Amino acid sequence: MSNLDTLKAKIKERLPDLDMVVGWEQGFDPLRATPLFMRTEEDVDRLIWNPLCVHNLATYLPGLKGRKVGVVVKGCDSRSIIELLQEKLINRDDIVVFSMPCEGVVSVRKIQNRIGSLDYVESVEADTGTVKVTVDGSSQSFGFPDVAASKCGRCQYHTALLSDEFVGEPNNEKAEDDYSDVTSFEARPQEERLAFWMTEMQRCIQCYACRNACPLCVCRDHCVAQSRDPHWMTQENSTQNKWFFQVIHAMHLAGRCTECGECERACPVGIPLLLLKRKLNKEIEELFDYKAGTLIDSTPPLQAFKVEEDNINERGW
Amino acid sequence: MLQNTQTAKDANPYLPSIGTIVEIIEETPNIKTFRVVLNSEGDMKNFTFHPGQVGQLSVFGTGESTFVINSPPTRMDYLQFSVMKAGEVTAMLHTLSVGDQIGVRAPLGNWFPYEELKGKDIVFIGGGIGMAPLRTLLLYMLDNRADYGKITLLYGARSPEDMAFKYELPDWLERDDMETTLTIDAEAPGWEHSVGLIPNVLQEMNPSSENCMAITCGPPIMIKFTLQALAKLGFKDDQILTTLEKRMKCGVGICGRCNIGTKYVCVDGPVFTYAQLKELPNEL
Amino acid sequence: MAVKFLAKDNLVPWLAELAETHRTIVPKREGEAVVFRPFAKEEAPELSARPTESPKSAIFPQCDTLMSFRYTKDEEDPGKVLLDLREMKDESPAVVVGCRSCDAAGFNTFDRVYMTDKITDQNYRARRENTLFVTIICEKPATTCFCNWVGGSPTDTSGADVRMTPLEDGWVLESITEKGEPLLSSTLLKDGDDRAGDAEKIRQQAKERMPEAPDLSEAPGKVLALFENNDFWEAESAKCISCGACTYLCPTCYCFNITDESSGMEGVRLRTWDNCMSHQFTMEASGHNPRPTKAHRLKNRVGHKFSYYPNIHDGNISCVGCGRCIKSCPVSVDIRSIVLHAIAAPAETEK
Amino acid sequence: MKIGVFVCHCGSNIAGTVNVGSVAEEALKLPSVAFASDTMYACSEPGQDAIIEAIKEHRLDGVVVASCSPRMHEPTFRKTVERAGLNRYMFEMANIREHVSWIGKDKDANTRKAVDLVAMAVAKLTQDRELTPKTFDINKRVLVIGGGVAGIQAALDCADGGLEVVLVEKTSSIGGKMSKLDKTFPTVDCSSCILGPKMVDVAQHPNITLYASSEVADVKGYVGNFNVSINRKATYVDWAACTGCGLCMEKCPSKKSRDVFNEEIGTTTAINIPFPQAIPKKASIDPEFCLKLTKGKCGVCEKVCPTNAIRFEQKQETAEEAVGAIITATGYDLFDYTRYEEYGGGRYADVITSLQYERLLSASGPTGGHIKRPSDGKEPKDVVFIQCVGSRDKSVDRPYCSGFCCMYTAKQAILTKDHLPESQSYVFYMDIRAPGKLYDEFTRRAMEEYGTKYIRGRVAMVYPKGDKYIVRGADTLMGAQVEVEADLVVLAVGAEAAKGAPQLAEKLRISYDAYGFYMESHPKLRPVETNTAGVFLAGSCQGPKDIPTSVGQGSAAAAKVLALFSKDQLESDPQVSVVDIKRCVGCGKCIQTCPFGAIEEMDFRGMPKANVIETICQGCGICTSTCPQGAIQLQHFTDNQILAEVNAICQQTPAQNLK
Amino acid sequence: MSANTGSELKIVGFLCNWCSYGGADTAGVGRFQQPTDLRIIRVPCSGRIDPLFVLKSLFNGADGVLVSGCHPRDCHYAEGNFYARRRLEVLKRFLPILGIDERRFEYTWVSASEGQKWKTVVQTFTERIHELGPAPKLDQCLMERAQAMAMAV
Repeated sequence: MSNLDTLKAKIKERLPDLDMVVGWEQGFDPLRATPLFMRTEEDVDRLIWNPLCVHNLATYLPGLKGRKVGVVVKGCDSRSIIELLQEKLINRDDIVVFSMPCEGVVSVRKIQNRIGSLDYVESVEADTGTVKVTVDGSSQSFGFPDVAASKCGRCQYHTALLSDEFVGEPNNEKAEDDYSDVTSFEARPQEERLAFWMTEMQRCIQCYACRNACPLCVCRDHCVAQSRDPHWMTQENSTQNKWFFQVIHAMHLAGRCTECGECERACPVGIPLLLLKRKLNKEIEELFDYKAGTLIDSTPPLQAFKVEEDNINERGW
Repeated sequence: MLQNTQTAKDANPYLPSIGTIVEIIEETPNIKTFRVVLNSEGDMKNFTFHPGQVGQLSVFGTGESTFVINSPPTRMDYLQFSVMKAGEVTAMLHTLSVGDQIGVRAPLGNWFPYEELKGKDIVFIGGGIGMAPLRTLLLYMLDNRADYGKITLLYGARSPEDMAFKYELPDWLERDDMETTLTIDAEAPGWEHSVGLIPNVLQEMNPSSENCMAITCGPPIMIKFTLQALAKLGFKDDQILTTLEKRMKCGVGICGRCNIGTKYVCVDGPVFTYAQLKELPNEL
Repeated sequence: MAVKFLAKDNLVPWLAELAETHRTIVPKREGEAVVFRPFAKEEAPELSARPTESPKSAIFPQCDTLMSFRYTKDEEDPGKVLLDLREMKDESPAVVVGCRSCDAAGFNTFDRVYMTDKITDQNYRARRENTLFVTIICEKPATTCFCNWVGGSPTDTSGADVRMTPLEDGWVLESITEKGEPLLSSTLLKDGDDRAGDAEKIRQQAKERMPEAPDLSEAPGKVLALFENNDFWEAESAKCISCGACTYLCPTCYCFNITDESSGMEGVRLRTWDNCMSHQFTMEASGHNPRPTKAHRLKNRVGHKFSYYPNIHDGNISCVGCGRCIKSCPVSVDIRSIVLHAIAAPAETEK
Repeated sequence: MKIGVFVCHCGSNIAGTVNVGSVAEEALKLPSVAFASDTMYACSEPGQDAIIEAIKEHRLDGVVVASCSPRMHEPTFRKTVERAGLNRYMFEMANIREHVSWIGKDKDANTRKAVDLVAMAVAKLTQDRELTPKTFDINKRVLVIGGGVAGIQAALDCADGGLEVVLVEKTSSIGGKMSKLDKTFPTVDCSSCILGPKMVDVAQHPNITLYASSEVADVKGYVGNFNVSINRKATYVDWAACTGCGLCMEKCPSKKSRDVFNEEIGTTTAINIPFPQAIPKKASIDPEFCLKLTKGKCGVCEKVCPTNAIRFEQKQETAEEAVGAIITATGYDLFDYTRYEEYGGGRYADVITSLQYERLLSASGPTGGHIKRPSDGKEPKDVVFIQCVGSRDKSVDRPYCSGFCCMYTAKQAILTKDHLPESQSYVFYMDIRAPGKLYDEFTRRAMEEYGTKYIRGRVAMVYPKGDKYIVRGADTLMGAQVEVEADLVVLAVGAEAAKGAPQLAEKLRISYDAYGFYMESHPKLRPVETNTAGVFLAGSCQGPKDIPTSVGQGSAAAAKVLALFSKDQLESDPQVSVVDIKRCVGCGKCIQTCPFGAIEEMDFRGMPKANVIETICQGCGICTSTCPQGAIQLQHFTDNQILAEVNAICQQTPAQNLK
Repeated sequence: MSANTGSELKIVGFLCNWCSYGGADTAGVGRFQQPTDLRIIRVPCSGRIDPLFVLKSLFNGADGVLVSGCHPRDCHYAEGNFYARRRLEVLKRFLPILGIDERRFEYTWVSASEGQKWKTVVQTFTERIHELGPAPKLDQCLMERAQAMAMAV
């Protein structure tokens, strides 16, 4: 029995006690997976687990608070669950976490950059060695690392940090994360950095997919982006206004973001939003030696303090 | 039926007329009534509307909100709107004073079928701020008294101080061409009228449904039980009229907010019979 | 009807000519997206990939100033404040070059609502009447395309003033409307009659490539019949994350919000795109929300496109089948399958 | 909304460097401003009347006064607008004096800045909402921290006023510094004769609960309802049983114990009652010197104690007291006299502090009131007093004047002559500070009647020569160097903040200055209040003070408490956080960060929501900046109110964004 | 709306009521002369200062933003400045990635008694901002420049 079959069996076993289990199934084309809400055994049969299962399904949990929900997670997704539990946004008793070791997922956008258009995908064979995509009758193969999501290259959590049903051998490899994406961007001249955001953000259509895909944007329905009290933002589509939202989003996630990258993946116009959050995570780690979503019993560092901070100079002038 | 300039084909449907507040009445701790005159004499003179139609009031810099025109078309010295403090626009309206300028986009929506009601007995049942839309029709009928049968008014509020239109109540109580009952939820010192929830008082009043139309407006919970009471009294669904309150923006059936299925409250409503409401999908 | 041929190399010069007299809007690659932007000589338009966004903003900008206002104080009595309103309309001539047939057809959905015999949205009308569309046909349907389900086709001309058909070495341009003809008067365009046949062949091929469309004639009734079936909508909307990617990329979604912004004594009244998938869309000041869950909201979106709108507007579905809502949805919600599920759903007993 | 703006000249304080008229003119152009004028003194009666009149005449809904700091006159003007029928929160101040006119001379720049500040205040006011205070019950008990003369006076006045008083004293007896003094200036009356009866009153007053050998460990709550934890240190004696007979002291074999009361000029026993008049007159054991506690042997006191009061196993205990107000009277400590190495304090036995000298003069002191040199017990002939040891000296970070040293030095010179008529006193001084009633006359008596030689100048060094000391210094009046041979050198050490004062301040949430002295609310108008409601100051904890001033402050603080408690209920500040129940998602981040435990989780139709307990909320607004969706807003400092101020200074107008 | 027409730059100050606002008052009472660029917004506590106020000011065209509160451990509300310290430090480190010069933002602790120190803070910060010059304004103009730049890169 393959791992996936074992997982399906486990889910079927637990399903009677649960309102639903969230996993993935094949979407509208061979490249696209889509979230699957399993309520019956037949639904479970549609479950897939492969490098196309890009979505962080923890995003659905706060919205399902109060119901008994099972969720299938990758290692990185489990951090979001931990963060949600830590912030008491979901109840541990109400969720059952299913997981298998993850060897990485693809970046659909990287594949698109390689093959131009994703309009005509006919078939996809993806494993952790190569990804073969057939488009319009012709096939192209890519080394998995070349089309894997960037987060997978620096993955430290192939194995879920929290799971109730784990199928397969845990993989405890840890890649280094040197934040080189952040440092190399910061090495660019200041005007260039500003110009970068101004041009990227101009493209923003204010759909707030970044926010709604984020497992930790729990204000969602009450977000300040659409409120007039407080009136942080206007409804104008000026670049300034749109960029300010991203800054709000990043600040609200400071010390809470688990870097699942859903904001960036969800963005229909491909704005590299994770960079802002990575920067904050880098600083948070340096200042407070803290990584969000790794410990249930801790407090996000900006909701806490130490009387004597280890790494903040008291700013005497 | 859409005959005024606001909705004519080449007019800008979003462009309000500018009006001046000529009088403010503090009705209750959270309701103020504004009497507004349009700045353009011509606009004011040509302004026509039907009882039950609404208008959008603008406080520029804050926004627009919808209110029923609660003065009757028979008294055109000013247009009257009663505003209960709830959101940003209503809060801002409450800070205005006499002489301040506001935007008026009116009339919008449909109206009470006052022509069809001729010759019938009428029972008005209003709760709280829900008295406002009834007032316009009531005054219209009083101004055309001969056209209508027996007029009965039941007006209820939580407490005496929550009663709006206090200055008119004595007149309504005294008139012998209408019957007025006032009620509050619980006993209060100095209160000489009925005490009890509107549906209960209505049951006690026991109006005849024969050739009668019930017109009701008020908070959702009151409406729910009033409809039940009316049914018990023998009122059929098409003998009951009500007017809906819904979040509106454009007021002209475009912006997509106030529709219940295929019906847009801002153009197909706000006045519906209970029979019509029952036909609509359940999304109130 | 004029038929012209535009050689590949002449595309940019031709657009430059158009730009002298029109706001010329073309699809452009920006980062990983293809978006509609004013034409600039330095950048070639992106005509082969399907644009990420629809050209909706050419006529219906994401943020439009309906009017500006200014308060002035009475010199004698500064407590007395006068109000001055100014309408804002943009009537400058514009042309959108390189959008797809379905994109241009999307404005027909708008027209039925924004320019009726009763009211006219003046801001919309000003741009609509002054904007021309040069559409480009789709040679091959994407996996998300379904224009032929909703009365369109890859070569449809219902929203076009000029139609472009790509050939190896250029494009065949045909004027569809009278207003489109002047666009073809440029000397950069050669007579295209000799290439018309090639173009027609390609168009024929394009149509043939469309998979067979299901019959949606039952959709309006079926979707409405499911109104009270909350389980259906909850299941269909389970994976929806209530963002606005679908509505903001959609060529036919026309809902909006109106808000005021001011600074000091002056300000503007803005009309901005709004999104029926958002909780705040129908939220009332009292806190009551008639569409409190995403199931209610998705029902409204699908219902509006495939039922309410066609019920009011002679059966016209307010969807052009461009597939953007499927392709760009972060969780791949597929409106096609929702509609098909609705049609297939067992009839409800009377409510 | 109609706003009135009043721009104050403050005489020439503002008008001197700000064009007040044009500020008012510009203000009139601002949105919602219906009236603007300049006024000579906005806070004066005619100034306030003019504001009231304008509110009525122009039907103003809110008022901005551009004048001094709101920390000065906000309460004044709030009352003014209230008298005119407005809500007191429909008022804003623009600080154009402390923040503008006093800190810049460029009139144009100042005027521009003043205009901006007014614009900000107006913008905020347009967002202001009427707020109404709620009332809550208060606990009419008062805690007095420190049993020196200021604390004693405060405790007695409160107790006489009918309040229950909890008096906490760190040492084993109340009395403080004054109890160590022999005589007091300028009357030269016996210190213990005037203080003693007051101490006895404390002991006997039915309304006073005294905790000696105790310290405040923690303070929770807010004005009207503080909860105080008090650490009761182990004294190893059951004070309920101890009668203060002193038998244990007689028998205790450890006779070389540290005598703190006598400033270590002598020694005492390990079990001791610090001085005969001590209140409470109870023995306590110094565990550092007790043989039983250090070595496990002895226990003599246990055997001799007639009431079996000795408890070697005693541990520190904690007591809890609920009070409604707190008076802090923690006094001062002395500057460390060894820091001036050139004077030899600590190295030379006969270089002593003024307080040690005070103990030598005292009849109850270790020498029985005979002046004897510590080194050899001889009577000194030449006594040199050096003033300003640890006062008015930046080099030791004590730039302030301790205030009372000039006077006690004069007193000690007089007493020296009284005790030893043959002696000669010399005083090295910088300036003589004698501004009190009969003070200057007193120093003159020291010079003129008692022949004390005053030498104006700093002492450079003190060094021994034989059994004498050479005091070398400058006589700046003579312009010469002088050397004086002395038998005894007395250093007039200055006052510094009591040890542990900053730690206590943190518990009380009051502020203190760079030297550890507590900050009063206003240096002139609110000298015994702090910025924390319900916490008052008395005596030297606020800054060095002499006895009459300390006593005066003790009474003043008591009067403040009595006034506070004259009502049965207090009004809570309505500037508290309010939860928008519709927007709260119940994540509890506000609950987590609130320093006061003022937010609780509540159930709202099955959903968890935050709920603010108004009387506990102190209005810091940490919750507001923590809540990501802005669902909890600190009233009067809401996001929109602060944003309005930001936008008033910098905002891109919507028109700028029009394409 | 600012009537700022001199050589001043726009500097926004957020000061806690109890310490730093008092310190600024003390500086005034002491007549310690200071540059005139700063506009102070009074808040109850540095813990009330959402870093977004700082960002909003910078986005809105402030050339510099100065935040000041009670010294750590001296907060009138016991803990406000501890939270502020963390949030403001994170904010300061966040600015570079946005392309905003982090020197345009500073936070400091000044007590009510430190009038002289307040003067020094204002002077130092104002001088720094003048050295940096006016901040780039996030308007249409900048957008066009940014696009030209992005194309060149």
